[in-house]
Amino acid sequence: MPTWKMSRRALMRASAAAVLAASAAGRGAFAATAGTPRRGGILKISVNARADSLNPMKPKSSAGHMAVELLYSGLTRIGTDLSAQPDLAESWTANDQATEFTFRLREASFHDGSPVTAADVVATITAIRDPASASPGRTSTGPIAAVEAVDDRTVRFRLDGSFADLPVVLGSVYTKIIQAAALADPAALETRPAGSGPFLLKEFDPGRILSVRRNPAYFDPERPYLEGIDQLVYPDATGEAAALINGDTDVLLEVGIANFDRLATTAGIVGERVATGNFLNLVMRVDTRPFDDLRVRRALAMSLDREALVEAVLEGYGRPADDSIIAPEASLYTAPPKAVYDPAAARQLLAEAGYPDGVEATLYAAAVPPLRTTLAVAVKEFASQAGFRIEVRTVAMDEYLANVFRKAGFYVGSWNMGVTQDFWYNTLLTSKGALADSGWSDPRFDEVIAAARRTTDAAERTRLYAEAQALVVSNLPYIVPFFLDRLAARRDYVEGLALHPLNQPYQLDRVWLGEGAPARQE
Amino acid sequence: MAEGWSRLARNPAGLTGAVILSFLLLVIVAGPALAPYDPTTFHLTRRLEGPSLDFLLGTDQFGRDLLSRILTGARPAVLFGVGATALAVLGGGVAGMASGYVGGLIDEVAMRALDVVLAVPGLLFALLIVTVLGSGSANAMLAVAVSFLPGFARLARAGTLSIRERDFVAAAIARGEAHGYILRREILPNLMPPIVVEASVRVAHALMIGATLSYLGLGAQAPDSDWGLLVAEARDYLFRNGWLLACPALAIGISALGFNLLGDGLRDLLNPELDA
Amino acid sequence: MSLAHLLRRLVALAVILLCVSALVFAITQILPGNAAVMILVQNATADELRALEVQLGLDRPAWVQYGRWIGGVLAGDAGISMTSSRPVLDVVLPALGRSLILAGITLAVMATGAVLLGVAAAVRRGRLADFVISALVYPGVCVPEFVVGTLLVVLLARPELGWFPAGGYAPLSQGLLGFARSIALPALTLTIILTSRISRQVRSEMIDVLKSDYVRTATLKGLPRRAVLFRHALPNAMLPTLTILALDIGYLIGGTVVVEEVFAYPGLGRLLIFSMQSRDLPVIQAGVLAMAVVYVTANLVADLLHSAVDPRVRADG
Amino acid sequence: MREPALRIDGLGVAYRMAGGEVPALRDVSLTLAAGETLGVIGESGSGKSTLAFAIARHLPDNARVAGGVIAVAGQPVGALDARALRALRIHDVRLVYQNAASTLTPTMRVGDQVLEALRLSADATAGRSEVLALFRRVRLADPAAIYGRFPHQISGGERQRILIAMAIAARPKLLILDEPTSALDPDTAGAILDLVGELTAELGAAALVISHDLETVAGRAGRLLILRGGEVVETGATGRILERPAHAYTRLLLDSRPERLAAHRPALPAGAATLLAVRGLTVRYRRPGWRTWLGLGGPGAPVLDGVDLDIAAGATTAIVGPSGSGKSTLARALAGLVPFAGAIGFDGRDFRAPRALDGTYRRAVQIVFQNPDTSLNPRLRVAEILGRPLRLAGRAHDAAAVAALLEAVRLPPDLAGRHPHQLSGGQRQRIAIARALATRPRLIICDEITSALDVSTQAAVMRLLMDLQARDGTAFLFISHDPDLVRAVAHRTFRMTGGRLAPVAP
Repeated sequence: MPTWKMSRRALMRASAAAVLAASAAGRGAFAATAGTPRRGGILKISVNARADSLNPMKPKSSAGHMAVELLYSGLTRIGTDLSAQPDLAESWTANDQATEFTFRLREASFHDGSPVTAADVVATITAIRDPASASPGRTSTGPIAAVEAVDDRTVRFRLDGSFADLPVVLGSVYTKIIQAAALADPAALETRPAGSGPFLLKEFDPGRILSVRRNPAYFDPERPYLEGIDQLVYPDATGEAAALINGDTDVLLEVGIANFDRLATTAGIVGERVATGNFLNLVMRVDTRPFDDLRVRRALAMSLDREALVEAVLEGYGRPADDSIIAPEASLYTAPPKAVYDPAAARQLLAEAGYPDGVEATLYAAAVPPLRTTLAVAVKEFASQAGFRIEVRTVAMDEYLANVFRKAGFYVGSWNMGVTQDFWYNTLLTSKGALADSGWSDPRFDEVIAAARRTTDAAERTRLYAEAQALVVSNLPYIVPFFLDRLAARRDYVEGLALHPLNQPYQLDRVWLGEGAPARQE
Repeated sequence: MAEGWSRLARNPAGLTGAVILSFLLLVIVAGPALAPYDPTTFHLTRRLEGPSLDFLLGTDQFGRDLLSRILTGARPAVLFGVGATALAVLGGGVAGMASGYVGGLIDEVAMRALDVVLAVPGLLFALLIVTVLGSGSANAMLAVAVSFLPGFARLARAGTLSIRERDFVAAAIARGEAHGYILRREILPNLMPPIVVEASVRVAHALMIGATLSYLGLGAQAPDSDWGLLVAEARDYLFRNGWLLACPALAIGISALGFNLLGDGLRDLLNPELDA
Repeated sequence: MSLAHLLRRLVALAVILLCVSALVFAITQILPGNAAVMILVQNATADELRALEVQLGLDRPAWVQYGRWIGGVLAGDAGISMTSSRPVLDVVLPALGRSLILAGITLAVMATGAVLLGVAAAVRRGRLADFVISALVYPGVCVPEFVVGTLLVVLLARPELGWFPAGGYAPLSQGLLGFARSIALPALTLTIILTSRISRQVRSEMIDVLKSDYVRTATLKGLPRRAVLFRHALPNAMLPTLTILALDIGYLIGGTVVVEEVFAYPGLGRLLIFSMQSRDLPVIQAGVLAMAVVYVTANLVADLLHSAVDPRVRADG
Repeated sequence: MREPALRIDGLGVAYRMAGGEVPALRDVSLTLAAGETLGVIGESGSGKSTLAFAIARHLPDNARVAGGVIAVAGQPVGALDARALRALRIHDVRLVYQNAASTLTPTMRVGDQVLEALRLSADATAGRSEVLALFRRVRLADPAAIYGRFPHQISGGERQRILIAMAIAARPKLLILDEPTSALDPDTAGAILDLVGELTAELGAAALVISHDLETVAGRAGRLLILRGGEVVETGATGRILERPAHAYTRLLLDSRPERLAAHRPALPAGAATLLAVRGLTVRYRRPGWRTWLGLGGPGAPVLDGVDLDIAAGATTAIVGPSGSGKSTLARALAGLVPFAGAIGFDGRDFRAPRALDGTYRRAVQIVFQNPDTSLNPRLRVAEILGRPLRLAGRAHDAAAVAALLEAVRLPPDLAGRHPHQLSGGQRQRIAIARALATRPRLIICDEITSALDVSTQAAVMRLLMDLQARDGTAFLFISHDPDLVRAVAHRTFRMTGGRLAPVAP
């Protein structure tokens, strides 16, 4: 009964789109769910990777990120509109060149009752910036030159260069503020949190459960609404889905595309969907044949039916990306021109580039996430219409990192949405980008990105980023076929859950249990 | 030969196995030609359908024809099983026979080395090797061959040791035959039956391990039509199109059954005393 | 089996395990991705890599690394897991424990079931019951674990049914029911596969034994059929089966790896696959070694058991 | 009128085989009165064991009783239901059969196994002491110790006594002994048979003693029944049959007795030269294991301890001795199959290691083994088995040459195309002899070559050998455990004990 299936699918898409609209409307505030927050109750949330470490400087899995977010506070938080919002810092100011920032701390205390002071912030940031920490935060916090405590409640950051995005970046999960005294023993931080977050640690059994309870001394008297959260490890998606259906858990934060329809149509379960800037990209090294010829890159881009790819690879749960790595959710966004789908013209372009009989290429894809392989297989099939004979080669992650990433001529990349436009441009595409992997470089592009860092004027920055985007799209170091949606599911009594376009913020302190929630005893 | 066939005909297990394998052979030779569609072609409007007249076994998540994928997957699957076993028989057989025949310190050392390898369960060893060599059918085949090798070496060695003690070998030594002749004509023909029987059962086993490795993402890789990979991919669509899982699983099962039954049949068939 | 013999076996076992550890260590040394790469994932710079390599001792010669590692293992410290930054043994041992629970339950259920089926088939050899049992049991030999497991999920773990979870593990400490439900399907999968193997074995052993002179003696004594079967035939049919059972523990361990993966059962097998995918060398090394220890020990135990049951071995050993 | 203990009328049994039914017994009739002992003589394939199991109604699944009646104490066995059959087995018919070392359950203590039988038949409350009494009756030394042993811990003779104890526990009306002594040495065998005689007399039971060997049974059975190919050839009083056999087959059996072979023995050639001079031959087997290879385990005890032996050309030199005495090791050392110390003198040359034994020696000295099943490669056809040594000896090895060899051992030439498993035991042994003859040897070492053969086949093979000796002047080193046979065929005899050799006075 294919027609029925199609119509049901269309229906699903429509309802998910409604959710999308709702979350878009609710940007900047909590999601616009009905009802007033209620106090109490234990939320059971499933994850499919263990939180192996509670150390904010090196959480590895999404479960770890969630744990850190529950147990720690940062200077700022990142709102669903990707702006910086107050957390431990109640306010901040910057100089005109965006080279000096001053943060004013609110009155808050660590879980052991001692106050959060500027010294703790300085100690934390210093520790993160120590190369020995191997913290991802070290590279993502921008050009910090020095941090100093002006007084007990004031911290000043001096930067090496301009970096307008500092308050946003400091909202990341890697820059949560750790009690200065606890930094002396990083190993203890793996299992013993020293933070000031909305929840206190109750139990941590890696691979099984992370259990937290409401922090009565949290600086916000309202939140968290929940009495506690149990994060249960279900080591794979199937088990997670079953647990949600059975009512063993309340929230499933990462639903696979293949499972979403089934879950969302189950009674008592609500599917959640949010558009993100997470993307897969086809990396075509511009210094390696055959992709050293822009015409070949454009031919490949034109051979791909983006809508069909979204349908085939993502089952519709995503949006075409038109080859820019910046999603509409990013601040200071300008839309790029629509990507053209024209296989005949693509074939023509290939012929012009000297490949009248088509061209062969090996497309590498790492085995995880599996979407990479799926995309590769689909690209192989679509591109064949334009004369590309692509051999897909799936490789293990370590081989990918050792031999493919930044080395091979043609492969599938996979990245999460950046907090700022600056982040991925600077990392992937500028000449000195730490992970520049396409071989493409353009002095004008570098200049534009640097200029955008220097200015705090939003309109100017938007214009600069638009120019940068135009350079990228016209030179095509990447084909970015689509942005992914994040799919989640919750029991219908779970309220206040606002999916974030970024991967990390979960904002579970804003969730509450509404009518019909099961009463659970400790 | 004719005698062999008539004996096979009287052996229901062997006969069933032979029939299954003949059919499998047909699929291997003619499979791609029999396939109604190109196994990689997408039919994006017909995704995840059940069996229909257009698609006899239904379609997968890209709307690829499942029947065509299974038919083209037969050759690599069986070649995998046969190839891995053949390598193991060759390597293990030669090593075991040599070790058993030469005896002494060399044999002792070789057997202790095998003990060490055998202390790691076979599948785990194969996993370890694939991890080192990298995923892919060829590497997986090599890994399975290596993990089978000690078994065949032991079998060949044990056989050689016991045959070497038999009086017909003693007679050959006593009349001054060269080692080559003794190995080739006196020992090898007697060693072959148990090895052939074991090998045919092992092919089934290798086929299954191959599928398992593909399932674990360590063997064949997309967009291959490997049966194990088909099952692995079908897992995501378990509740949406069960055919995707059932059909390749059945293909694996039936092929393995064929080789197993053949092994059982051969066990009886190659026993010369049976109908004496 | 005498004490001296037991000691000799233990020493041999230790030597073998030492060789296994060297083998595993050597194999993991050949891995293409270096451990440091995997830890820092894709965002690493060359300096960071080098620093971590030095920290992990990866710049030292392989034999020095091996020496440090095996010394640590013997002292109860198998290093630090690269993916979780926790002591390897803290990661490996609980997982091993859960695998052993799964394997143990399987073994217990399977051994009883397989013996009964095998005896039944042997006694009714050539008749309908034999045929039916063989037909039921044969597929288990031909279908890989992951297929059986997945089919069981489809049939018995449909979330709509709510009978069994499709995966995961609930420890016994959280209630017997949850534990039983979480372990039922993985154990059933392994049981199906192993029962086919073992019951066929029991059947053929039993058929041989039933043909033996001593069973004839017992029958001609006028003993009732049941006494002949269970007092005279079965114990003797069990002896070779015991050896096979020990060998099948290797198979069971391998099967556990796959089944754990299928059912997302947090045992050592799944941990190992995860570690292999993420190249967590210390965990791979310790995990494989742990499995080898289990396997070799199981074989030793089977031998001891065998000699306890079989008077012939007992006296000669 | 009192019923006989056993009456069989026109019994026919057939086995269903792949190629159709094969008759095992045809129209067998006999009666056996209480207290009487009947000896059933038959070679392999005569159906004698089928007869034994038919009486206890314990035939294999593929057997079919084609006709006839078996009645034990007047009770037709065929008509019994399961319960009555058990009662018959418990109380009336007891079987003691060939001691194949596996007639007792390996995992149970022997005393318990006897107790089991005792409780079933005589006294449900019987205990250890009754079993011990029974053990004393079958003259087991140290019954108390034996009680707790497992079958593998006792000797063959003891095992057989246990089986007898189990059989007589029920005071059965009929005792069937199927080859009860064929695996025992002659002394033990005699003692066992004497014991059976005593016990049957005491119990007043009838006994059916089945054997392939006329000799063992003749002295103890009042009547004999000769079975061949499933049919009764002849039956009658023992004395009459021994003196005036009516049937040719019976005569053949009688003629096959070793003492009848002596007449066939060629005369010792006068002044026979010494063919092989063995001096100080010593063989030690190394202990297996890594210690030996590292040189840690000292040499094992000698199996052959400084053997000196002269083998005369054209004569038969025999070596007798108990099993394990080193007879076979000597044979294998002379054939160059085991490492040895000392010297083998041949043709004026001394060989001091198997490696040194050259082609000339190896062609001149051939060996034939005990078991023709294992001495012929089952995967080769007779043509290659015989052709290969011919070729190695540099002789013609075509079909004609093979046929000639076959003829020399009195086998039809069409056997060349067969595999060993398609031949009978006797034929196989002849092939093995033919293989030895292929190199025109001057000495053939015969290592127990007839012990696996039927009596009549043994006689035929021995006659063949002696004919060959007469024709070619081949010397034989004849190794055997059968003193009667050796006495009949050997010119000189030595006795081997503990690896040492001593001449036996003729």
